[in-house]
Amino acid sequence: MKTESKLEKVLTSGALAVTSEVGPPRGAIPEKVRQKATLIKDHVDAINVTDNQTAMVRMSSWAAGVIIKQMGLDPILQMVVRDRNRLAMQSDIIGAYSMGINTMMCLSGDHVKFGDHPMANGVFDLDSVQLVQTVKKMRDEGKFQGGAEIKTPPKMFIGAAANPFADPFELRVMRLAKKVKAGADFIQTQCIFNLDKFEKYMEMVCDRGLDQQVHLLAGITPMKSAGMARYMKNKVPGMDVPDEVIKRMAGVSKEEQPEEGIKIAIESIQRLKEVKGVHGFHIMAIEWEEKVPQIVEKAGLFPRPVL
Amino acid sequence: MENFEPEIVAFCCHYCAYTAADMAGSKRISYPSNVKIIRIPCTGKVDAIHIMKALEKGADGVYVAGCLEGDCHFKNGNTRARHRVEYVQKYLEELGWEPERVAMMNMSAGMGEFFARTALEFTQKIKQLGPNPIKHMNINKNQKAVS
Amino acid sequence: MITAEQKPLNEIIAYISPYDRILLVGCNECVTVCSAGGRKEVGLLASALNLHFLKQGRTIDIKEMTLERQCDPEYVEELVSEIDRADAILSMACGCGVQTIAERYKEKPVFPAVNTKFMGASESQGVWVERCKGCGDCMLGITGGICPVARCSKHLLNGPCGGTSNGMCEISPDVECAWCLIWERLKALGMENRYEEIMEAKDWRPAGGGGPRKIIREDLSL
Amino acid sequence: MQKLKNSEDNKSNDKSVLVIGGGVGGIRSALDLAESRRNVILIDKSYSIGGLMTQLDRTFPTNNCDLCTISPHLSENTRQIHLDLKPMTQLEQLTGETGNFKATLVTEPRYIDMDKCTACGECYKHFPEAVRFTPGLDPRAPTCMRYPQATPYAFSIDIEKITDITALKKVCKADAIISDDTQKKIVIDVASIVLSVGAEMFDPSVLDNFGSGQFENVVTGLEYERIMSASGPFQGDLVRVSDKKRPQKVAWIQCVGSRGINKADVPYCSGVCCMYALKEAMVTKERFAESIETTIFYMDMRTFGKDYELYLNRAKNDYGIRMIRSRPHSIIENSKTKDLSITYAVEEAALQKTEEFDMVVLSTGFRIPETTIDLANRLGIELNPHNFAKTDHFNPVVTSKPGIYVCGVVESPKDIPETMVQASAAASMAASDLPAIMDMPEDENTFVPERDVSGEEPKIGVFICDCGLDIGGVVDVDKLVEFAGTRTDVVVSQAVGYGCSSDSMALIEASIKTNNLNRVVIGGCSPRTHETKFQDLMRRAGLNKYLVEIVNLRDQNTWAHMGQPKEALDKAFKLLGIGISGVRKSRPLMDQTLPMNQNALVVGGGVTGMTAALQLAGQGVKVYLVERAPVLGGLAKSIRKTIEGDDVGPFMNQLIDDVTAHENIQVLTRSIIVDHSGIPGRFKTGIQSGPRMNYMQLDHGVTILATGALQNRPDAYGLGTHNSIVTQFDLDALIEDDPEKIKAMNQVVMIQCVGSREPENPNCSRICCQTAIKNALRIKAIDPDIQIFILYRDIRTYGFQEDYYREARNLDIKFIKFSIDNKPEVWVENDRVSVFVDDMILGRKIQFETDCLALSTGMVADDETTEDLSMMFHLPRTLDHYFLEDHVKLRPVDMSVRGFFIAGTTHSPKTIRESITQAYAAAGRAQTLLAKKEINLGASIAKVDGTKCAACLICVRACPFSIPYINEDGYSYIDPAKCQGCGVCAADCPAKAIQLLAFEDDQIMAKLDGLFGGMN
Repeated sequence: MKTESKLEKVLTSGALAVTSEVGPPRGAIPEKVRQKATLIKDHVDAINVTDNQTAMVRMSSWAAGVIIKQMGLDPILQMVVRDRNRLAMQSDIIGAYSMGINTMMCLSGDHVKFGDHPMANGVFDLDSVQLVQTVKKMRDEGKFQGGAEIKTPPKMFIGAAANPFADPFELRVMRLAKKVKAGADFIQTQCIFNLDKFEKYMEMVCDRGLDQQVHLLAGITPMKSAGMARYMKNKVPGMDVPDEVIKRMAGVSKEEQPEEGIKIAIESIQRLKEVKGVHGFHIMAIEWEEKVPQIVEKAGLFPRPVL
Repeated sequence: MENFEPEIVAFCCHYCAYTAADMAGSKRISYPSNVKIIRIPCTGKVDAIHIMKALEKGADGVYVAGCLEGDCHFKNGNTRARHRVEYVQKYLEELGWEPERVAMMNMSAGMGEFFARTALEFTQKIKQLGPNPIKHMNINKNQKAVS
Repeated sequence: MITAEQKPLNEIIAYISPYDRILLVGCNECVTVCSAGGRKEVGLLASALNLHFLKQGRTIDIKEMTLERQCDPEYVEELVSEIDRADAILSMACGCGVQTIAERYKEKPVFPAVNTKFMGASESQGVWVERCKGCGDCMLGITGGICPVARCSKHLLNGPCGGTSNGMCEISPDVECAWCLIWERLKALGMENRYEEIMEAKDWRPAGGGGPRKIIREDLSL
Repeated sequence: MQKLKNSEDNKSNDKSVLVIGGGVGGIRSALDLAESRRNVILIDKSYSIGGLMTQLDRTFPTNNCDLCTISPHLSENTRQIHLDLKPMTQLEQLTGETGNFKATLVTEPRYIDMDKCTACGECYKHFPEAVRFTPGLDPRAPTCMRYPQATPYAFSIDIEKITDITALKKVCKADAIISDDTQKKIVIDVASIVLSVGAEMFDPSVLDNFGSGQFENVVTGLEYERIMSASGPFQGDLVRVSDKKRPQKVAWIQCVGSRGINKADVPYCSGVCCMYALKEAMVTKERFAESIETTIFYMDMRTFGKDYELYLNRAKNDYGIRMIRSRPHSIIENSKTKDLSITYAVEEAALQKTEEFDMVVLSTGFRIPETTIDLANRLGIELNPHNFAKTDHFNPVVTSKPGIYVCGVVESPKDIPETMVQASAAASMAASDLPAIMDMPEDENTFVPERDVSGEEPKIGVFICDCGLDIGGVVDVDKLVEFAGTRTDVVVSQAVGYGCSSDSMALIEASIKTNNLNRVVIGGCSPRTHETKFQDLMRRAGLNKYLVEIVNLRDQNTWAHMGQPKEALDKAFKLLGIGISGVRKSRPLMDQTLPMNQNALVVGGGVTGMTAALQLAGQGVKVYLVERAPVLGGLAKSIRKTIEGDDVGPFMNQLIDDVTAHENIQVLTRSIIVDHSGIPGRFKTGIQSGPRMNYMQLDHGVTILATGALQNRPDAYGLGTHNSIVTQFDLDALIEDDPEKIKAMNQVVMIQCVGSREPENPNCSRICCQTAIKNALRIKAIDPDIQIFILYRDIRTYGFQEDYYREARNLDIKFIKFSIDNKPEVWVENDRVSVFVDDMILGRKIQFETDCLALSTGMVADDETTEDLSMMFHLPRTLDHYFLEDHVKLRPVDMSVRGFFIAGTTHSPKTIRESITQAYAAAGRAQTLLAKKEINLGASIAKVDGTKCAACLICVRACPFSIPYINEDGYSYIDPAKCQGCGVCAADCPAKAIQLLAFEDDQIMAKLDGLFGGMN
């Protein structure tokens, strides 16, 4: 074991891990964090806490993570390279670890253009790969990125993201390999709707032996409506929603569409469980956290292992 | 304002608009005498500065008249002229001047009536807008220069 | 080339309003090439300012001059003969030119008439695009001649983020994804393996993170 | 005059060429000859030249009025020292023979002195009936000038309509009326004659079924043009004659009086009516309203010219013009509404339909009038059965009488581009009866040396015309003179009456000399018409011709503001202010000239290239004939017979022998062009030649491209899979070489438009209909019992080819129409070829088993060759890879780069006869350059100040002609020999480093100052 992370323990045990996420509130409302976490606490192994998601200012991810930690749960600290330079990020990592957070995700982050401060300067002092490297160096070598020694280094279980669907496809596995090489212990993928393409991706992942080096959690998002499906296809960069999925959603009445979306999510999990290299699932039920338990249960991922 | 007779400069290309003006004359079609034509080989020759300087020197309105789009004797001089006129219009707007004081027009050599009609319409528009706001200053300036 | 764009007229007018005699100075280098501050733009701006002030009932005296290069003191020296007749200088050069003038003529206020934009290349007539951030540590040799610092919206050094679609950047369907371009180029060059190497965290000191930069050629300096 | 080298032959340089007929064709011929420094007399029976084209509203395929493109051609006339224009003149008698004709010319009285008439229009105003004016519908509209740029720009009086000649004389302030004008007769020596009298349009009022001349809203195509024309009776507004309302539904009926067998019909096809109907329908929608319904009733849509098929597609697809394949038999008028109903048969279903229209246009074709038949008799030339000039089968501009050539519609029906080609060809042939151009002496320079005015302060003379009452009647010329006299630097200010009259010109010239003037302002009419005249005056007075400024006091002032004398006077002051202020900044400029290299390069050794080479060589021009193949001959070498029945082989062999033997022609076979540089008149082209590919560089002044086209062999209808499936080219050879094999056949099927008029090759290959009919007739001649079926989309036997089409139908050759959506199918089973096709009339599929399936595959451009050459020579191509000429209508063999000409099938598909015509035309056009020792390129060119140039490339990119480049010194260079003078670069230059000479910024500013600073 590299860390104290519960997620690491689950994954090492060989069980399929389940994670989900909580988006911190846009205000000093700690109850909101607790509420959301409570909805999913029994059905997941760890909870991602997003970092100024979609470039909108929110409660800082480490603070929200501490709230979750205080509930006795296991937060995953998301950290984007967009908002902080390497000094700020490293100090936040030490801070979070000091408050008991031991798992984190290293991300690029959406461009500021999309958020509520488009006039802000994106920092991007490091990129996500370099952040993975930095966290690993802090943990394994006990050194800051600049080379100085850390007194009691933070031991983070390191995650990174992968989008199997963004362009160019052929680069996607190579980019994953790069993140693994940089030191990623686990990967959460972008939402998967095009299962065929994802399976092809996983084949390539396995061909390179990456499944032996990293735990890959497949991203699952239940869709509420055909409109959402269309929106994701057309408006969200790097998203691949096949027309059949939209057709299937649109094929049922408006009232039945949420149920259909959940059904699709469950079927996807069931199919992907069998795919070599998939070590778990990351369920992103955006503003729909209450459905996570149902999905986890129906997909046969419940109860969660107790370690 | 009733007695206001604007001074209007029309940069006309040799091949079409200037010929159209001659046509209007040969057909004895009347148009406001306010319009004074300066002949150029192609409207593509008209620089934004020429238009600005005409206003600066006291023109109440300036227009550039070339061949019909697609018919330019020099391929695309008239489309370039249109872009420049639009540029000057934006500039004037920034200055708080009426962009309508400058315009681009297109006509073929045979369109004498059209020349006269556009000259009339443009003159009427300038009459509505009133005199070039710096005209009085220019007269002062000229007098100063003389004295 | 350094690119620039004329400032809004209102801003320029606000700067020079207090003065009666303006020396309007263009530059025959970059800003001429990008049609922001050459002889022609100097003429246009002078004309526009005249229109404005005359309308206000004011006559101001604008002297137009265009120097070969405003960022060289010797050329800036050419203003000497005119400087006494001016209350203020309005420069249409890039920031370098404005500062060279300010340094030489300390007693006269200098105002910029253009916004200096970026180091760019011309894509087609009238279109200029950013190509270099002047980061001081050129990595084009390993990125197939396409700069991720200048052309990736997130200056990512290790490949495209997840927002790429159809070769375009997430910020706009009109902006090409630098990493897609790099990858295509590397493939074409048979250098795919370049991509696999992790590019270490960039040292931003040469990019200006280490304070104002300077180049000294010992052999040339007097 | 230089002593002639060959005094024994009849070629004499003081002889002229007589061009009869001043339509566009005659003008082109005359101008080509005059530009080649040949003396020409152009006669026309009308009082102004221009012919039919000047009556048209717009012309296809550009759909522009193009009067501004033709008007320089017309006014060029008056400038040519070699050209004598005689309007209202006819040939009465011709004697002698080629080289030594004596022509008797009779000029009718005009009753107006052309030198004095200023076209003020006073005579027309007071005696509208007395002024001659002919164009259609309403002959009184609107200025009584046939067109705005009429040449000569003078009126003409119909004396019979005048009762009080003194009153008429009184209104003419120019004193131009010659009341006792009489017919004049002269006899002149001419070496050769070009006949270009055109034809008349058929008058359909003799037909009883269409109501022409009876129903007001039935008009002919030409009348419709007049209605739409800006200089027509309704000032360019499309309205019905009956109620002056805009029609909402217009129909065209094609082939009215053509392609028929009834009493008033002619059998031939007029070739232009399909295109003009499409044009009129498109212009109707374009100019008046999208919503106007346009319908064309046609028999075959004959859009066979270059890119005309695209024009047809545009008409159908983009404009939504309705096409009905039917020949209506009658029109009935509703006597109340004057609406018209057309009854016609529907092809697909055997039924009749009746439909109402607001207006019906009868597309009538060309007819040779009796006067032309008389003229032909006087000339002694033979006519063909249709009364058109009979011409040589391999040279359509050569008549039955040596020394007499024809061009345009009098030879056969044709459109403007083809007329222009023939006109240049006829000029070229006519010139070959004169001494070779290389032997001609140089024209004398009649001007005194120019005085150097640099360093002088401006000394301006202002001369103001009163133009009779045209200027003087509206504004007080004395006040203008007084005003001008007060302006800075004006030393002379004076009224000159009619400034353009010879006595006034002499007065101005004298004033320049005595007062030592160095700038001149003329206050008069438009510089468009009179600038050259006053520029010549300047040169006579020893001043640079760019030091004169013409102030347009008449056309743009007193004419337009004649009702407001006060305003006109004020404007005249200001216009003079502009002119005087401007002329102070004008500079002496040099016209750009270049010495000509008088060699020619002809690329392509087929029938076209060889013909052009021989023609030029005959004029003493050294010709390099470059051919890629090891032997001369090209595509024509593989053709056996023409539709007229002539053997191509012997003709070609003779041509090859003549070319090979000619001392002025250097034949370079197995040669390819590898590089090219230089400027028009001084080209350098590198070739690699012979089996070793040796490099050599050729110096030449002009280039003729005659690289031909390729036989099309598309992968269609089983071509190449069975030896009974052949192309028409193959069949042509088979008929000649193996008639026995033909005899053994029972049934032959031909399919038209194979690989043409298809999406991948959208144009019509033009030659295939006549080729198919040619081959079918030859098969019938071998064995009349062989059944022949021709499957077609439209039969396009234009002109007299229609005779062969009719003959084919009479011989029971079956023509079956198919549509592009339902093409025939070909099956090969048990070595037998079968063709299936839907018969539209029978409404069912029919099957033929055939012994020979001949595919009319036509031609495709030689993409590879034209691409290479277009890159090397910087020449444009069409979308289907033929070369694209400079102006599809008016300059059909000139390329956009001066000094380049095209001819033959590299221009577009055409027959051997047509290729030969174009070859002569290209040779003729080339001579207009080669005849000059130098080329004048004008003075208004862009000039770069290198010290200001920032090498930004903006001019390089902005120039519409790609002339500027950054030179070795690092600044922009604009080649004065190539600059076209538009000034786009000068306006765009961000460093203000470019000035357009004659229109410099300081001059434009000075003009503005003259207008605004001027009144203090």
